[in-house]
Amino acid sequence: MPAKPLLLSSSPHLFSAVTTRRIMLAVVLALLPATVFGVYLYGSRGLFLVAATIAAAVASEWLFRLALKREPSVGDCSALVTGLLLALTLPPSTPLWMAALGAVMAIVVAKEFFGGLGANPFNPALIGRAFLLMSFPAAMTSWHRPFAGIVDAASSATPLNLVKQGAPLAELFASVGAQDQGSFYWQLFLGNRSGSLGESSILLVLAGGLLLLALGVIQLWIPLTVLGSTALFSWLLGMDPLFALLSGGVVFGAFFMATDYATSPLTTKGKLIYGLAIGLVIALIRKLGGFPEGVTYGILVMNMISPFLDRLRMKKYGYVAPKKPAAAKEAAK
Amino acid sequence: MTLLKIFVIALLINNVVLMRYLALCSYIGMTSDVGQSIGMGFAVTFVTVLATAATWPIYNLILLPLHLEFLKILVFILVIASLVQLVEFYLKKNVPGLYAAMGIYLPLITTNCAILAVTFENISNGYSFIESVVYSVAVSLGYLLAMVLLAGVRIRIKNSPVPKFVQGTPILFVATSLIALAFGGFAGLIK
Amino acid sequence: MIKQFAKLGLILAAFAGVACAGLAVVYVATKDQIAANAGKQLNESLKDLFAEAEEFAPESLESPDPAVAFQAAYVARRGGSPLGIAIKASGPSYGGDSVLLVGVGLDRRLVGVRVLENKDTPGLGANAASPTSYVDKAAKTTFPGQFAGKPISEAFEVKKDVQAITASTITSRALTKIVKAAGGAAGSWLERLAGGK
Amino acid sequence: MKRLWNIFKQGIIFENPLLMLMIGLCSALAVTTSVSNAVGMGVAMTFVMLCSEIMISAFRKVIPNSVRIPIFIVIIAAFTTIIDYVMQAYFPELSKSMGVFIPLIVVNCIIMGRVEAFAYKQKVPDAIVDSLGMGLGYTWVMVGIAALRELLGNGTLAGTQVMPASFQPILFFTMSPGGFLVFALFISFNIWLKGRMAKAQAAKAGAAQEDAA
Amino acid sequence: MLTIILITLGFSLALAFVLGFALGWFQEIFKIVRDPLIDEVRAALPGANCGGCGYPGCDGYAEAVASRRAPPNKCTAGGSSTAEAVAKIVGSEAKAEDLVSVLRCVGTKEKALAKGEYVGIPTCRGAKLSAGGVKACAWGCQGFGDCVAVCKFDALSMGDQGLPVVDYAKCSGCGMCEAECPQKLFALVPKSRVGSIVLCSNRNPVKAAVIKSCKAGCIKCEACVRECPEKCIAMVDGIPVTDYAKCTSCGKCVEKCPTKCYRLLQTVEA
Amino acid sequence: MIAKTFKGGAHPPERKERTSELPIERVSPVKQVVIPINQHFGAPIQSLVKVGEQVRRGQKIADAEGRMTVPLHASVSGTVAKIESRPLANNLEGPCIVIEAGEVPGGDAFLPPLDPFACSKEEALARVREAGIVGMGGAGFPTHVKLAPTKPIAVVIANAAECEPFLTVDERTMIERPGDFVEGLAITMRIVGAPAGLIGLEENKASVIPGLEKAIAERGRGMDIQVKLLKTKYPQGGEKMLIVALTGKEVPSGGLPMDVGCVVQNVGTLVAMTEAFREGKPLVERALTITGGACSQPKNLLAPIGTLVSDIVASGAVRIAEEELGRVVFGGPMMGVAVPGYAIPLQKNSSGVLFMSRKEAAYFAEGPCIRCGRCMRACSCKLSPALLNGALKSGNLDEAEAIGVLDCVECGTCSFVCPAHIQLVQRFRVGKQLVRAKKQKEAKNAR
Ligand SMILES: Cc1cc2nc3c(=O)[nH]c(=O)nc-3n(C[C@H](O)[C@H](O)[C@H](O)COP(=O)(O)O)c2cc1C
Ligand SMILES: Cc1cc2nc3c(=O)[nH]c(=O)nc-3n(C[C@H](O)[C@H](O)[C@H](O)COP(=O)(O)O)c2cc1C
Ligand SMILES: Cc1cc2nc3c(=O)[nH]c(=O)nc-3n(C[C@H](O)[C@H](O)[C@H](O)COP(=O)(O)O)c2cc1C
Ligand SMILES: Cc1cc2nc3c(=O)[nH]c(=O)nc-3n(C[C@H](O)[C@H](O)[C@H](O)CO)c2cc1C
Ligand code: SF4
Ligand code: SF4
Ligand code: SF4
Ligand code: SF4
Ligand code: FES
Repeated sequence: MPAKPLLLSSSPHLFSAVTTRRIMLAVVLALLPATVFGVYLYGSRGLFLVAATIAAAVASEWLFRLALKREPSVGDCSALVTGLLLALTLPPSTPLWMAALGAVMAIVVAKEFFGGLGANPFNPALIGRAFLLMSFPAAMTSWHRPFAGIVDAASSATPLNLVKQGAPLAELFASVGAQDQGSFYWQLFLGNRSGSLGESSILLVLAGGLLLLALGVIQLWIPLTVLGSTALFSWLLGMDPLFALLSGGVVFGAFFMATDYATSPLTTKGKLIYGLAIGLVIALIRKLGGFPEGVTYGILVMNMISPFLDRLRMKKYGYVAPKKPAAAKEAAK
Repeated sequence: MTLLKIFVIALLINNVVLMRYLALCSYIGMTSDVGQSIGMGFAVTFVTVLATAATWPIYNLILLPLHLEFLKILVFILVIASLVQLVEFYLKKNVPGLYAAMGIYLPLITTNCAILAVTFENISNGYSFIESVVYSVAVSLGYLLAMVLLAGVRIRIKNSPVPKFVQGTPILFVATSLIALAFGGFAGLIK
Repeated sequence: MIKQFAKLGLILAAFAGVACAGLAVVYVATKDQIAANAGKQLNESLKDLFAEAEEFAPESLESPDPAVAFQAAYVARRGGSPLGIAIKASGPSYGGDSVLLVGVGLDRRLVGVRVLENKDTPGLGANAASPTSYVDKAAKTTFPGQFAGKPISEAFEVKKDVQAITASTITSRALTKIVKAAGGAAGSWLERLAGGK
Repeated sequence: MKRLWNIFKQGIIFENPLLMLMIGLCSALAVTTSVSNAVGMGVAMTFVMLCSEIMISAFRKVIPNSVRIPIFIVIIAAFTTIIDYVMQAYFPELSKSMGVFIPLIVVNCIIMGRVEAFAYKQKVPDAIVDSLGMGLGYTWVMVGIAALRELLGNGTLAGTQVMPASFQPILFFTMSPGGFLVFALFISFNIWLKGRMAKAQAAKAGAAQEDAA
Repeated sequence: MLTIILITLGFSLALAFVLGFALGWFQEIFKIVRDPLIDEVRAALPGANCGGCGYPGCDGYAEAVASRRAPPNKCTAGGSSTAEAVAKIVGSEAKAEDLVSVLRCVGTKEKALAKGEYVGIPTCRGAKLSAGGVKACAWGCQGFGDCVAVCKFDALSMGDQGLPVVDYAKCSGCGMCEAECPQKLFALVPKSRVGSIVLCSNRNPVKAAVIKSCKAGCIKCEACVRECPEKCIAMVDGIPVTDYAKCTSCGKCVEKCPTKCYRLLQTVEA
Repeated sequence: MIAKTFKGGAHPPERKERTSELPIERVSPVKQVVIPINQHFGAPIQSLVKVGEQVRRGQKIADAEGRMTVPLHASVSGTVAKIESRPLANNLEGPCIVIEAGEVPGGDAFLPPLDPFACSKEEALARVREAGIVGMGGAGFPTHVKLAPTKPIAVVIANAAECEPFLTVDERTMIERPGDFVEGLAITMRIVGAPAGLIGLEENKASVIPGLEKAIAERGRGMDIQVKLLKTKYPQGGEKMLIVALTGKEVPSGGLPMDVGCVVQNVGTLVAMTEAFREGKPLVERALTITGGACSQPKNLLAPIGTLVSDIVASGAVRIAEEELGRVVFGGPMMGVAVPGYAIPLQKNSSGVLFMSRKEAAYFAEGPCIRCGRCMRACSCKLSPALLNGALKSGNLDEAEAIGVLDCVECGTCSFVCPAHIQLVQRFRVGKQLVRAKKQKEAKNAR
């Protein structure tokens, strides 16, 4: 007879190798190219920013759960992802204490208050970002030119800002060191522009996104619809669709933030509508709103709708339409 | 254009509940279920429009010419309270179907501060009659919207291990805080 | 039955009557004070702009810019002769309409600009109304302060001849636009004044 | 005397309208961006509540049950109008920053609730004490919330700078999301407090029982 | 000044008079008709909304009783006193006994052996369904406290022995625990009953099998059956059952039971 | 041939390579069998024998009246030693007839052979019942009931998918006895009057096709029987998935395969049918796979029903590394039942026994649902496990029913893919029980 008591549990008795922690680490891996590029553009400051948000996010989650005598959850690495994502969406010059405050807000208020991993209705990193944007608008809207170092006075508008201010084309091109339309797009694609720490290189962000797709961490639906509908509605509202995709954080948001499991709809139909609507809100805010960039709010606004989109389930196997009471009555007759 | 502007501002940018902190009691109380919040929302919309239609003429055609504007508060609240009563009585007797759907919300509406606030603001903003009606529709739809959104978040909260110390009303306000934060995106949508 | 309803009505009426009568008293007692309060801020600002003026006569002016509305205009007079004109103008800014009081002297220069109302973001656009937020730290000039002494004929282009509030280009432009509109209208008024004389 | 003190105490803690009964929330959030607003609102509320409770308690015998609600409304509305005009006249700044919330006192659930549940059934002195207790209870919570919001969001308290100059105000707290968040924390603090008190009371009762045995 | 006051008075008096009149009038026209009986019955119910009556909450039951669709004694939580009160209101006879719930298992953590290392969801029903239970005894208490979770009267708690403990002072006999327990371990027993009861539900007739699984359970020695002077104990489906009509609470069976799983009801309640 | 499939599913590691080449071996004669009396899905039956009585192999030892009953037969000759309650493969206890093997005069007590294509339909159905045949691939549903459908049947499907990892008996049976298998299908088609027969097997078993084609030609009696390839994907062998993959039709919720004109039969069941007619042999033994990481010498075996697994181990037919043993599972790893020991008898529907090593059996604590949606995509019934889980956790039975908890076939795919290791299936099993109880109560109240 067996040496130790046998395990008794429900079927199935096999489990897939994909675990929560592995998924989160895959996201970190996919973010690495963009992160490294950010550090390359903005120097050690970028590194400190990442360190500050990650440390604050992880520490606050650990302490919060310790204080509440809840099982520690730092091991699942989701706080790591939130911290890293927050850093990558901040202006590189954000003071470290501010960034850390945003991370605490993200983890404690947006995530742990609602019950921790998976229970949060709003994207924690974006709540952190929106909180900072509301609290410290000046610091959160001052951008820096790559390689210039973070000097107080040397702020420079991002391409989106310039467009929002109606700057002439030449100035727009000059801001990324391009001469003509083609090289302007190319520079934007490569990432030689001012902007948030991790969003500038579309190339590297895309590479990370494709990795997530290949690993099966995310599905194509959300990124595809977000990008497609941002381009479409930008065009309908009279903006340059290609510029709309290459500027700001749309690609970054579409692959890494709109796809956040906890806050996006579970079902495929839901995901399609979710992505389309995010694109619409982004285009509207960019065109009409007070901010040059709409990704944060596009996603946060749709986070609120996501519980409703969960209802758009597939028809279950063998679905039989419920008999209407009237029909049932007649049948009874 | 200006009517649209009034509408969008009242609906999204200066949402009654989220940005102006009005009608909170029923907002917190009536959102445990999506259907319930929609019912309450439409009931409020209906009464608000009626209240606007009644108070605007009373103020501009009676109180103002008689120099009785200081009776505004008293008269408005009385008019709204009676209106709600009348609507309730009327529905019960003549449209029982609608009453069954909406009736339970009516008593709660008398003390809904958003309705009274709308009637005051119609006056203080100097709106014309049409503008007042549009404004009242927008405000109450804004209320409906906020209710439905919170009801949605509550679907998630219901199945989540919310820490004990924020369970109940606190987490609803935290959720409201985050909804309001997301609504921050609409700021400046219309300039 | 009817009698009973009448009784209810009478009791309610009694309470209402007493209450309303009381209200009337309070209303009358506070009316003047309230009216006085309303014009206070404007009066103070007007006095601030034209310290020597003895009276401010209302004047009606047309705004040259459809986005900017003139709420009122006052001719500052001393001893019957005009010192200049002050225009209360409103226009859309970042967080809603802003209201400025723009004073123009007979020398066709801005006497000064006062922010009466501004709903922009505190710490950003709202710095336009803050007396301690400087666009030029060295010279300690505030955003509205920089306009004092500028000729109304200037181009008023933000970031060239007008210094913007940090990270608030929208506010800066919106306010400047109001100033420019007021300046324009004041210019034509001055011409009419000169022509009329 | 003890009885009156007990009534008073109820409003301040045990039946605190904002924290325990959770009614009249709107004004509590809207005007708590600064301590001075909170005090102003607290005073206005207390005034209306005090006067209305006195009136209704005094006349409770002559108010017929079937028209009591309209009469309450008339009385409350009258006092609300009075405080509105008085503030407009003598505290114009305060009045402006509280906007529509002064007239809205008339629908504030707290007042209607107290009038209906308490004043209509009790004697005048009790009603006075009740309204003062409730008013104070309302005010201290408002001031508490406002202090936190003003301190974090503006670095000031009642208008005077108290934070060091290097402190960067966190504007979030002056805006509506911040208001909701601070209020949420206040309630949760209070629920915790309530639990503690209930436990203490139970322990006391238990001890008493054991003593008796 | 005076004119304003006069106009005010005129206006307000007119308005108030009309309103007061109208209100009284309306109330008369649209009188709400609702069976006052419902409220009366509702007031007599305990208001725990436990569902023990089989209706959606106390309100639902009150309505059913008032419309004579339900008997007055369905509220198990309220017990006989409530049943009487309700019966008085609707004017019919009530017959209800106050019940309490008794756990028929003494398989504590140490006594009842574990079958293996159960690692599924921690509910009794889950363990039963997926692993046939966590204990070597197929009939015993699983100890995850499904019953504790459904008790609306705070009468159940999970004891440190791994068995639920009934607080007989609080138990209302609503039967929620009885319905919930997947092992059907609770017996609803009239409060007034005296006599003996076996606190084991193991129906395996093989002595060796019982001994191997639980050190506290009934080993089918039938000592109780043999020793009872009144001959009121019989083995039914593998466990001894007392005939309360005959039982005198002499305690012989309790004395002779080798595993001490036969008890007198009084001592269970103590 | 294009492999067909259904929507959803997952790819657990197959692990079939260790036994797929091993021929089915007969276990050496056992000393004792413990035959559970109730091995079928349906009403209980009663023992026909007494302790001490001598019984012959194939002799009926338990039966009862009733449509949903199936008789039981002695699987060895010998003496009835005990009739008592014993732990069973479903983790419950139940009555068993214990037979001490020994020489009994007369030898096997089989039925006379019967020509399934010549006899009447009633005779054929009676034979299926008399032979004690129940479904050998699933719940043990009485086969004679399944073969008397109340609706016209268009196609009989031989379920040769064997989608459960580890198990290889069906594959071996098709390799070793293709003729008996194909004839069983033909018999079934004859009994239900179906014009067509399909053999559905997963791509990983494509190598058996030539053998099957040959058998169809030889023993298919010219009937329309085709072999269809299916994608290798769990749970391809679930009958609902099999039907939609092969016919494109979905069995309506709450309905049966016959509602879409199908009858589905497991490979083992079909072979047992052929034996029952051709040899008159009742269902007294079955083939199964014994394998797993803690099983150092896995086998495909043929054993009498009621053989204790511990006796098979003791006989040395398979070898177990006790110190590594973490979990013993009756059935496959996805739907099987974990048992606390292995002194447990084989039943008619025991298709395998797994001795999983501690490493294979590694258990993960439930984490919070991260809403990754993997379960939604994997669910073979297109349900929404994540939402169901939420509803059941918060006790919302109405919502759970609306989402379709009663339609869950408990295939376990969702639990397998869940990165948070949530015990989805177990919760659904509990939920189904609760929802059914609630519906019953409501129906009672309504009356
Ligand atoms: C997901 C995401 C959301 C963002 N949301 C905002 C926003 O709401 N407002 C904003 O000003 N910048 C936001 N940013 C930063 C901007 O995208 C960007 O740095 C800046 O606004 C303009 O960039 P560009 O002109 O170089 O494209 C966001 C970045 C990311 C990655
Ligand atoms: C929370 C927030 C508040 C803002 N408030 C104002 C404002 O009051 N006035 C304004 O002109 N711009 C405001 N902005 C817009 C940004 O500051 C925007 O980037 C700016 O107008 C771009 O101009 P710049 O070239 O001066 O940076 C705000 C942005 C944010 C995120
Ligand atoms: C998820 C699931 C997987 C199944 N897999 C198989 C299988 O691989 N092979 C098989 O014969 N039966 C399998 N079954 C059982 C079949 O659904 C069906 O009951 C059986 O094929 C019917 O044949 P039988 O009555 O001859 O056993 C499975 C059932 C379920 C619910
Ligand atoms: C594909 C993917 C995207 C994610 N995106 C975010 C994100 O945008 N913001 C965030 O805070 N966490 C993100 N996370 C981490 C994690 O899901 C998050 O902490 C949960 O929202 C917490 O419940 C992501 C995780 C994955 C797997
Ligand atoms: S112990 Fe059982 S019967 Fe007694 S009150 Fe609790 S649930 Fe009801
Ligand atoms: S008595 Fe029943 S429900 Fe309660 S813990 Fe034991 S097995 Fe579970
Ligand atoms: S066990 Fe049920 S819910 Fe899970 S995948 Fe299978 S059918 Fe779907
Ligand atoms: S697979 Fe698990 S974690 Fe993912 S959604 Fe389903 S239940 Fe949640
Ligand atoms: S709704 Fe209660 S005070 Fe506003």
